Amino acid sequence: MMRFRLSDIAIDGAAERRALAADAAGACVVFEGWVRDHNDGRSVQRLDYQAYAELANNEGERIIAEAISKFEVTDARCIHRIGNLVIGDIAIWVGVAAAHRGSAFDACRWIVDEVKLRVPIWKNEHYADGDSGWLHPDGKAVAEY
Amino acid sequence: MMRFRLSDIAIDGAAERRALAADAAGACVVFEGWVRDHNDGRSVQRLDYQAYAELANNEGERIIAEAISKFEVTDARCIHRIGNLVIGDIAIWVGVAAAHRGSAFDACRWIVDEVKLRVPIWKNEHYADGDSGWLHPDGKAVAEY
Amino acid sequence: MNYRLRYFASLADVAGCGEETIVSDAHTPRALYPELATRHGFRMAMDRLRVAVNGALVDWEHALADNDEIVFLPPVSGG
Amino acid sequence: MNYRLRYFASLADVAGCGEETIVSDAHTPRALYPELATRHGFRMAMDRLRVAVNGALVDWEHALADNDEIVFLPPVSGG
Repeated sequence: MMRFRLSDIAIDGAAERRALAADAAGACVVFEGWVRDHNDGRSVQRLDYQAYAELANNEGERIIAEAISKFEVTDARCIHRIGNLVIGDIAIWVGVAAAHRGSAFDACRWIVDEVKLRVPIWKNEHYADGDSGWLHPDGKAVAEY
Repeated sequence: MMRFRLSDIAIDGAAERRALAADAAGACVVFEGWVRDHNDGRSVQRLDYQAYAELANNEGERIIAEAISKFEVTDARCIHRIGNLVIGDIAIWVGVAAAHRGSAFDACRWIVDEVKLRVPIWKNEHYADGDSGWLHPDGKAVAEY
Repeated sequence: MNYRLRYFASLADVAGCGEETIVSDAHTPRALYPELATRHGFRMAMDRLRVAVNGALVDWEHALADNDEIVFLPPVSGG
Repeated sequence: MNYRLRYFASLADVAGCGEETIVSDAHTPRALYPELATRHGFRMAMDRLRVAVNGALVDWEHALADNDEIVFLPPVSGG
């Protein structure tokens, strides 16, 4: 279906949004995750995303399909960046179209949550102090590997 | 502040989204209301929006300011179309940027709800059967004026 | 007193105009609306309306002044 | 049996490679991971990992076959 994909180039949100258009859709909700200049109190300069592509694509498509069957939506798409990103870049783009806004908001939020939880993609943050590290956010210390 | 405005030409979502960019923002949620081909079981061909502009602008700015003080967001904007629209046109665009996604989703949804409830803008739907009518949705019959 | 009235949506359709200036002895929106309803044949009940004077929402007992711009707002349907 | 291992994120950093082929008598991911942890010095506890074989998530008792591609997945941080 290719409603989920990984991209090693900048995400074109306008093009993705056009792909959701449908005459029966009255609401479109888009989430963009932007690389921000801080995390957990540390100053971030850039980051890298790495993915286990085969499983990420399968799991991503599964999440979109689940969202479409779970919520009253006409279509949904998700693109996740891999590679090197700088402050302000779009890391993840999730768009949902639906007849009504309630289900568009619910489905969009749900997809973002599930992608963050399930899809095998990892973030390596590079800090202003020169330090860097892969994030493995399960409540345990980052360095504990 | 001009974070709310009425537009009599097509809304440029990409430009509006760029205006929200900020290094401290990690999440951006956008809602677009699209003119859809049906409403309440009737086939819609086009519609007009009319606004009481002075009050709409004041009330719209007030809603955005309330959202910014009520939710943890870095910025928010809303543009509402007036004039003649056809199926697929963007009727309303609401964008919110925030450090974290939870408040971006909450604030975006809240702004859409409040604009629909409070801002003096009226929709005139033109149906496939040639009929048309201003919508005054307070649970009473549309024609009862 | 002279009042400038502006009409929107179905009220403009029924009035057949978007604005008019009238002379009235009514001193509040509550007293003024029935006069306009009679004049134009508005059938929309007052409890469905809000009222704005000079671009700001006011309550129905608001004291009107000469040359005020007054708008009776039917339920809105933006978004 | 021969297993193809792929490593991501901190496990790749610690292993010093993104993939390798190994020979092992382990028949399940549960038996295999401690061998790799010893070999590479992985300190990440097994209860923090998920495991995938040939591109699909499996449980820790999954029966491994010769030439399987096996990935131990540290907690993810996409989005």
